[in-house]
Amino acid sequence: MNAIIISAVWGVIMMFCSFLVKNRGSYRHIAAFGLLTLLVANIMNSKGILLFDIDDHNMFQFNSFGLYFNSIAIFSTLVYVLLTGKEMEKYGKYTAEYFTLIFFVLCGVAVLSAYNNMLMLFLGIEILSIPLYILTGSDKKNLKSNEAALKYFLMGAFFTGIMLMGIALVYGGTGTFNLEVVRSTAKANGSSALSFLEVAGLIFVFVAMAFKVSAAPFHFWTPDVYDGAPTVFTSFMATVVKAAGFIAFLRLCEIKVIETGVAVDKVFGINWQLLFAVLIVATLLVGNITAVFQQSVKRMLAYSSIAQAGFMLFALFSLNDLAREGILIYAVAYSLATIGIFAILVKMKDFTFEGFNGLAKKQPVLAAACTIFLLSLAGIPLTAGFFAKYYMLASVIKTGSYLWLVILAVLFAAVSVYYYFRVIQAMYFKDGDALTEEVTPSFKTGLILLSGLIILVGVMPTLVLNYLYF
Amino acid sequence: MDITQILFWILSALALFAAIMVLVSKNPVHSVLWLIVVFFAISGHYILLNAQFLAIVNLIVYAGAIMVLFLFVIMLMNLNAEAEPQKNNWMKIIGVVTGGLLLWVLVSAVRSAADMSSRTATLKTGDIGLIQNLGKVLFNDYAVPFEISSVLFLSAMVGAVVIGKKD
Amino acid sequence: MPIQYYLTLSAILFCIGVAGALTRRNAIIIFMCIELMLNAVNLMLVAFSKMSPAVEVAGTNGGTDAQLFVFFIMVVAAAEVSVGLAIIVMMYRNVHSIDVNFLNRLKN
Amino acid sequence: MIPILLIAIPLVTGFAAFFINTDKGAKIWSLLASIITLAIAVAALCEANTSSQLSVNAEWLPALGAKLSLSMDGMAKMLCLLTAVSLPLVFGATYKNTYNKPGNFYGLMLLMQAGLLGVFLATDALLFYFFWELALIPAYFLCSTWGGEKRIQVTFKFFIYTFVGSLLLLIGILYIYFKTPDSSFSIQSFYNTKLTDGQQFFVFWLFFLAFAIKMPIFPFHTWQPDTYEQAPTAVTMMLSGVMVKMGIYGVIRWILPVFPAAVVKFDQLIIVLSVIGMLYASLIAIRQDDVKRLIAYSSIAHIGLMCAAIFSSQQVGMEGVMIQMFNHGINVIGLWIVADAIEQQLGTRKFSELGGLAQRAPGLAILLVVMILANIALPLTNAFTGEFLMFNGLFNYSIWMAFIAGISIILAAVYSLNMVQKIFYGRTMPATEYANDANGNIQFVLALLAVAILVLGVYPQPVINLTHDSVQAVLAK
Amino acid sequence: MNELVYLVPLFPLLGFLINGLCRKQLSKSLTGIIGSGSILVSFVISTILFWQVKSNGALPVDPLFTFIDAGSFKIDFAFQVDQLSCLFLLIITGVGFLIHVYSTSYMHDEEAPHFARYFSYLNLFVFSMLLLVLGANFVIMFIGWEGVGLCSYLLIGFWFKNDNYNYAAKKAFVMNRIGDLGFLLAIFWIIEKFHSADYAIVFANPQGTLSPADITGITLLLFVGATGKSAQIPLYTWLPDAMAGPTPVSALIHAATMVTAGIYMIARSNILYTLAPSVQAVVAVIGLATAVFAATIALKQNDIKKVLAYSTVSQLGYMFLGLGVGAYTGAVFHVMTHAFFKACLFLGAGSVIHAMGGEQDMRNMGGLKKYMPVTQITFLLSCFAIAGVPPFSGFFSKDAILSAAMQSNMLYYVIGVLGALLTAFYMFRLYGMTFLGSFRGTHDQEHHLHESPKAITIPLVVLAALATVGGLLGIPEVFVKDSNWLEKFLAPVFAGSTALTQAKPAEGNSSMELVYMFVVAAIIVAVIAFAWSKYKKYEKTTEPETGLGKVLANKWYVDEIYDAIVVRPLNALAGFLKNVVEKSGIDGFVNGVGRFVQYSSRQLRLLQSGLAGNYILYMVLSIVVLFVIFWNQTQIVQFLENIF
Repeated sequence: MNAIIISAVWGVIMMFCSFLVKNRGSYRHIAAFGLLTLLVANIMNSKGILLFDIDDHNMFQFNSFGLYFNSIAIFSTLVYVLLTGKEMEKYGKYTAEYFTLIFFVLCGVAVLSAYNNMLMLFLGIEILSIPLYILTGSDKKNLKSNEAALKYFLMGAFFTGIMLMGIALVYGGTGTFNLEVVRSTAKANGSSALSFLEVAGLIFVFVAMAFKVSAAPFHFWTPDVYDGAPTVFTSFMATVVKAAGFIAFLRLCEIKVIETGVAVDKVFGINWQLLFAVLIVATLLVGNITAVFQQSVKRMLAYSSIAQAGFMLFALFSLNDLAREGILIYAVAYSLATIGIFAILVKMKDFTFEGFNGLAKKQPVLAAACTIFLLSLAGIPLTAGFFAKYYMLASVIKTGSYLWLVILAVLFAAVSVYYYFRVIQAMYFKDGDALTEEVTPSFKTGLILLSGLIILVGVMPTLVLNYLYF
Repeated sequence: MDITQILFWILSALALFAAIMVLVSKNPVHSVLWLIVVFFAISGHYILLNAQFLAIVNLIVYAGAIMVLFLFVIMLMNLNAEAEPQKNNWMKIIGVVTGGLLLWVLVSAVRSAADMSSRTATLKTGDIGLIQNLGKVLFNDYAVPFEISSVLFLSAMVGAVVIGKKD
Repeated sequence: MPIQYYLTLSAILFCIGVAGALTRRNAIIIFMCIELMLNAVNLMLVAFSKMSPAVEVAGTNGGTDAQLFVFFIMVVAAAEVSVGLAIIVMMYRNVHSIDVNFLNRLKN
Repeated sequence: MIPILLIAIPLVTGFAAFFINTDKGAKIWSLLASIITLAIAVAALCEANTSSQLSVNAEWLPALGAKLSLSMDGMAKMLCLLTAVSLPLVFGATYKNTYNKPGNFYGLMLLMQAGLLGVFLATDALLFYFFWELALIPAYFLCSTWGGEKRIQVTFKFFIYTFVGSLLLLIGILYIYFKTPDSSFSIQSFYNTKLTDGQQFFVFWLFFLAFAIKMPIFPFHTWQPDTYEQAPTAVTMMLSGVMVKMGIYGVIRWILPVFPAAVVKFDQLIIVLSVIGMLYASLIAIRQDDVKRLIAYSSIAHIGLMCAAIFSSQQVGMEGVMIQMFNHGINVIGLWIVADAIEQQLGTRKFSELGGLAQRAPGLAILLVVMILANIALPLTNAFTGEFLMFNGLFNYSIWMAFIAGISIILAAVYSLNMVQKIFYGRTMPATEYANDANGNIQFVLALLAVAILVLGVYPQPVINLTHDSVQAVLAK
Repeated sequence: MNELVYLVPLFPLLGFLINGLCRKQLSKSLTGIIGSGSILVSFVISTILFWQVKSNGALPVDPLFTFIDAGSFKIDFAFQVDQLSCLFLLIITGVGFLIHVYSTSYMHDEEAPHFARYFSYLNLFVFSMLLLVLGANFVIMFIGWEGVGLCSYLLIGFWFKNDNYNYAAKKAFVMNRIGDLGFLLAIFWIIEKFHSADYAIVFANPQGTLSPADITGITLLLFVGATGKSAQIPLYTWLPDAMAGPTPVSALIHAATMVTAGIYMIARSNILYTLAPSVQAVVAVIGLATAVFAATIALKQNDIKKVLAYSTVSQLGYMFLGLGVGAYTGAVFHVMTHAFFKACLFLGAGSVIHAMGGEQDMRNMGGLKKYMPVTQITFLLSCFAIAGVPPFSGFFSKDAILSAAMQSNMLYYVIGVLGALLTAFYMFRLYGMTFLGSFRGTHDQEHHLHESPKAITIPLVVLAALATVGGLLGIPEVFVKDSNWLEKFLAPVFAGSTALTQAKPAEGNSSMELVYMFVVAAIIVAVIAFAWSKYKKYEKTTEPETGLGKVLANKWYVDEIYDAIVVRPLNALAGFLKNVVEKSGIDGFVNGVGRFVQYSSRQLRLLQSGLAGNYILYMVLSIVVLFVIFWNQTQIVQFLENIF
């Protein structure tokens, strides 16, 4: 609860800053400070110290997992703000408002990491999405930004409708919006255990969630929106928001899939795994294959984020302890690496692969850091990305079935190496003068620290995970 | 076949007809008007179902506020039948067919839900739709979501300003 | 009145909305169709709220929460509309068109 | 303790080397580092296999059941020695070559050595996988930064090819990991895991593909000639001298004991593949016009023999493989040194542009002849013992396989002598008209190698004894 | 006293090392002294050993060190000196020494480093040859076996500037390798059965361990090895080309010693062959065929060394015939005598070539009798020896073989005799064309025709003497009772075989044998007379050979045939693999995967049309599809399980 309230409040504070504080440069410091407090508050929450005594009437179900993810999300946002917060000042004069919206998004993230009721899921998703529509369109004079915002908004609204239809059907089937359905008479006498309405509804809800985490075939908005949105906001969308979507999705599945599966697999023989297998295959295919041919690094990263989503879906597929841990590691590894890459990308004058030619000569630090981030995304050992993928594969192999899925995933991972390494080749082995904006030493230090963190997690993933069990 | 059933059929027919008209009418303004008709029909259903509060809110918020907002925008852009962009017929047919497929999916889902066949929606009776009941629940159990939705509104407000404001 | 009538009705309305979103290019009309979908959902929820015999589950307040959910849906819809129309207007300012296919720079 | 040092020293010195800018400094630094590593590897030889100095067992990821466990048995000692020996030789022989960004070059070389040593030392599957990749990454950067003109595509193909293999390996490791009774990655629990035949047949291939690509076994070999041709020769020496041993080592250490049933089931197939590969590579080598490609293909042929010998799973053959891993390492490094000397001096590797070099560079000629004789496994050169034992094992497995594989001995003579003749004999060509003998370093290193070749050829027993225990251990399973 | 054994090969090795490493520093004379001296020393030691053996039988074997101990078997680096090996020791070191001496003069025109290189190679050869004959097990023999192959390669290609020489050298090495493969497989087979390769163990009681099939296989494979090394059909073609090397090399390696390694090997493993009569028959037939075949070719060669080369092949054929019919002593005997007279012939030819300034074509010679008498005399004696004129050595050795052949199969005998006649003819054709008649060369050639220096003539004289009297070591039983010293001397080596073949009466109808012997001798003399008279007045003719002559002059086109059926197809195959299978096939597939990915990427991205309407359409459709999948999931899962 701490995080939800404080993020909302701090959002309001930022709002007031927009006319109380004249110096636009200081906004991001205030925001950073706010994020720190948020982080502290959230950690206090996970240690059981509640700042606010509120009876949420079982709307929320705070557990260490959700709270821990929340801290991760806040931390990533902090890193994000510190590395690229400055860039926001490029887009109009509404810097403070942007921070406001980011805080609201974090509020949505906090909701999604703890919701226990379809209504909260719905609200959380909306609180997550609406600010993003705006951030996407924040570069108002830029037609690409407009287009992205429009597409994002229309499709987002459409899938809000789909999700609501799903929720309605689930309600029809269960008579409640709570996630845990206390099936009083249900479990006893088989078939009445759950109505097919609930199953159908769940499919709709899953589809809507799949849309939010940009899993194929509901990914179509992703490349265009990520490409059109101002790069600095793309970075945020692609990392924190997407991870939050996965946490919400995972929470939904852990409760719904498991109980419905258990309740009725004799009755309908429900096999949610098949559904997710389809999503995974489609996502990996689209993400990896399409990324191969991209000419713009930014768009390539958009597709790569789809591909990564394909890997994260494994957690929903296998739904075991490894999956839970894995999605956390994945959130850390993927978010940090992507934030880092985008931080470098916004410094580039030219977003095409050629734009990176010879970066290693002009900006060795940037190139080295970028390489580490890319290696992490590609899942090379000694980087966090390896353990992210490791956990995902392990969770599936542990279930013992669908090994072909793992092999397929691995082959696609090899494909992903193709497009990640194109950047490395451009930076190191091709000649050219990569044009960058001026790079401050502090920025470089930030990058170095970030890459150090990634390698540390890559060697000692347990450092991240152990907190989960405090 | 008592009056409520007749009303049900009439309202349903109206709602469907109006909804279809929303699609087919060339002029955006007409679409808006037809949509309002749909909302009225649905509000009628609410009343049939004895959900007066929602019926009123539906009229005030949707028909009253939202649709008017739509009208403003359309007027402001003075869109009309001529300016209306048209998809080629193939796309239209495909769109309709796809909608039909989704309908098929939904209906078959509904029909395969065996436990629904025996159930009915009670009309005219029941007081859960009354404002005091709703209010009680809203401000006890649903206080938190209610507050949180304020965040939603704030962000929407900020957004509207950021996006809409000329600079 | 059998509940399935209501379900079917709202399903049809929902799909009309979907079909509208698919067949029109005018952003505002598409948006309106989405509103139509939401209303279909509302109708379904209200119908469920009055369903008898209700699906008996512990710890809920009969049909009330369904109707409150409808209320929240309307709230959110209102918020979305404000943002959505703002975006559409912004786009109209830039390109003097609200054809969703007019802007097509982002592809492949 | 020793294993830690073996890995740590190249690792640390390697990273340090990145910050050295002067050519000379980097060379001296890395040469010293590699010599220290060599000293430690030699020290390891003196330790008894049971010595506690030779094994390290520390916690790493308790949650995953992965330990930081390294240990050296005979085979590991031998391969570590090879790895440690080869780097000083390479540095010495290419001492005169200059690279831009020397610090990075030598740093990456040392890192690669660290990875290779790790692979040979790790007795924890996850750790093994880590080093497996760690050895690959520096190789990638080395090849595509300092390689020939087609370096980027070629190296990239090499990288992706091997990467696919290693990912499959990862799946296999995980699969067994979940089958292990104590869900741990330690090699012992891998050995103790009882897999059903069905599981073995499936996972076996996941492992074998990874190793087969690395070795490489026909038909997964096509990355190799291109890579060897394009890579800077110093790197090629490490690749063909040491890195291919990773695959063989993997098969011996990780496949034979873990999948006995699968080995029995598939040995026929794999031996046939290897033998085909031998003849295929030898035939292609006959028609090569490029020194480097010729050596590459001849190396493929030799590796094929080793793989066949392994899967004939005869003690004799296994002994042969052990000794041959070492011998092939130093022989092929010698060949590459000669190739490099020629290319550095004359700027061409084409036979059609070479000839008559024996008159201009008699020293190089004689040393090359020694290398070539080792390459065709002439008695009293080191390779003879290995190939003799391997063929013997193959013969015990099947006389016909031995016969067909034996044809490659003849072909080997053909292409090896072709090489000598086209480079050194006959009349001088424009390219070789004013050539002079190879510089001192090269001749010195080659002389060292030649001595080693002859000594090991006359008295191979020490190496056999060194690896005897490993062979017993493997065959016991 | 046994350490002497190790000294025998040690000295040539030292000579090799010294000459090889200090080739830049040493002066020619010093090199020559070191080279020949080392051989001389080991010759002396060999004689000592010989007397030891002669007095008190074979010396005991004690290993120097363990060469390979692969657990399942153990191979020692051990030497064995018995009657057979010490006989070979004498031949190798003795003839070797003479040829070294000869070389010091013959190779004198080379500049110092190459001169030293030559001698180091030569010493290395002697070293390997000694290993071959001294080895106490097959592996050591194989080491020497390959070693001599290497040296012959190096020496044939000694003048490496000339590419044809290099090709000849390569051809020799590769063809030897083909044989070596057989030898190697035989060794594996033996090791598999005996878990050892020691003669002592293998020959102790082979029939106990080996099945008849094993014996047949092993002996056949060994024989394949022999055909390679000893230039028998089908692997003989390298030997004539090997004449590219310096003439002393041809004398030492390609006449006296190396090529007889095959005979040594089979004689060494005689017991196995005696146990495999079928293989013996093969050996005999091949040997006989080679003898006659090569002889026919020799009839029409004009290159003096080529003639000698083919005669060598043919004589080796006789030796194999001997082995084939079980006359092991005869074969070894012929090896010895052949070493004498063939070495002498080659050296004589060398001296002629030396005098003619490198000219090797006999058509440009003639009448050299008066210019170089010593050479001529020694040459003539050797010719008589090789032709088998009594009482020259060749007569006895060849007779030993032929009489054994007669006892085993009359047909062998007849054909063998025919070969002998051919031998007599072409040898005296050679002699006549070279030394008789009038000189047919150019004037300046004639101008500096001269007798060769002492270093060349002395070895000639010595060898000629040996060739003349050498036969007395093995006078057949039919003349004088137990006069055959060699037979008795070698008896222990072949004891096993003789024990097995007691059935045959040692001397059948000796009177018949005598008659045959002298009839043949008479015919041979007649042939010699004919050839003499025919080629005394030989005139250079320009019209090309025709009919059979042409075929013979072209060596029955064997090289061409091999080229057509082996070499070219192999090259074509290699080219096909390199350019088609490798490039387009395997690598093509690998790259094809990559290209396929890029292609599908190019196609797949078209889905991203940029039109929001289409996006929504796709997504709604996929919702429907998901539902359909969901409803039919049971079937689908079934299907998947069937696939994977």
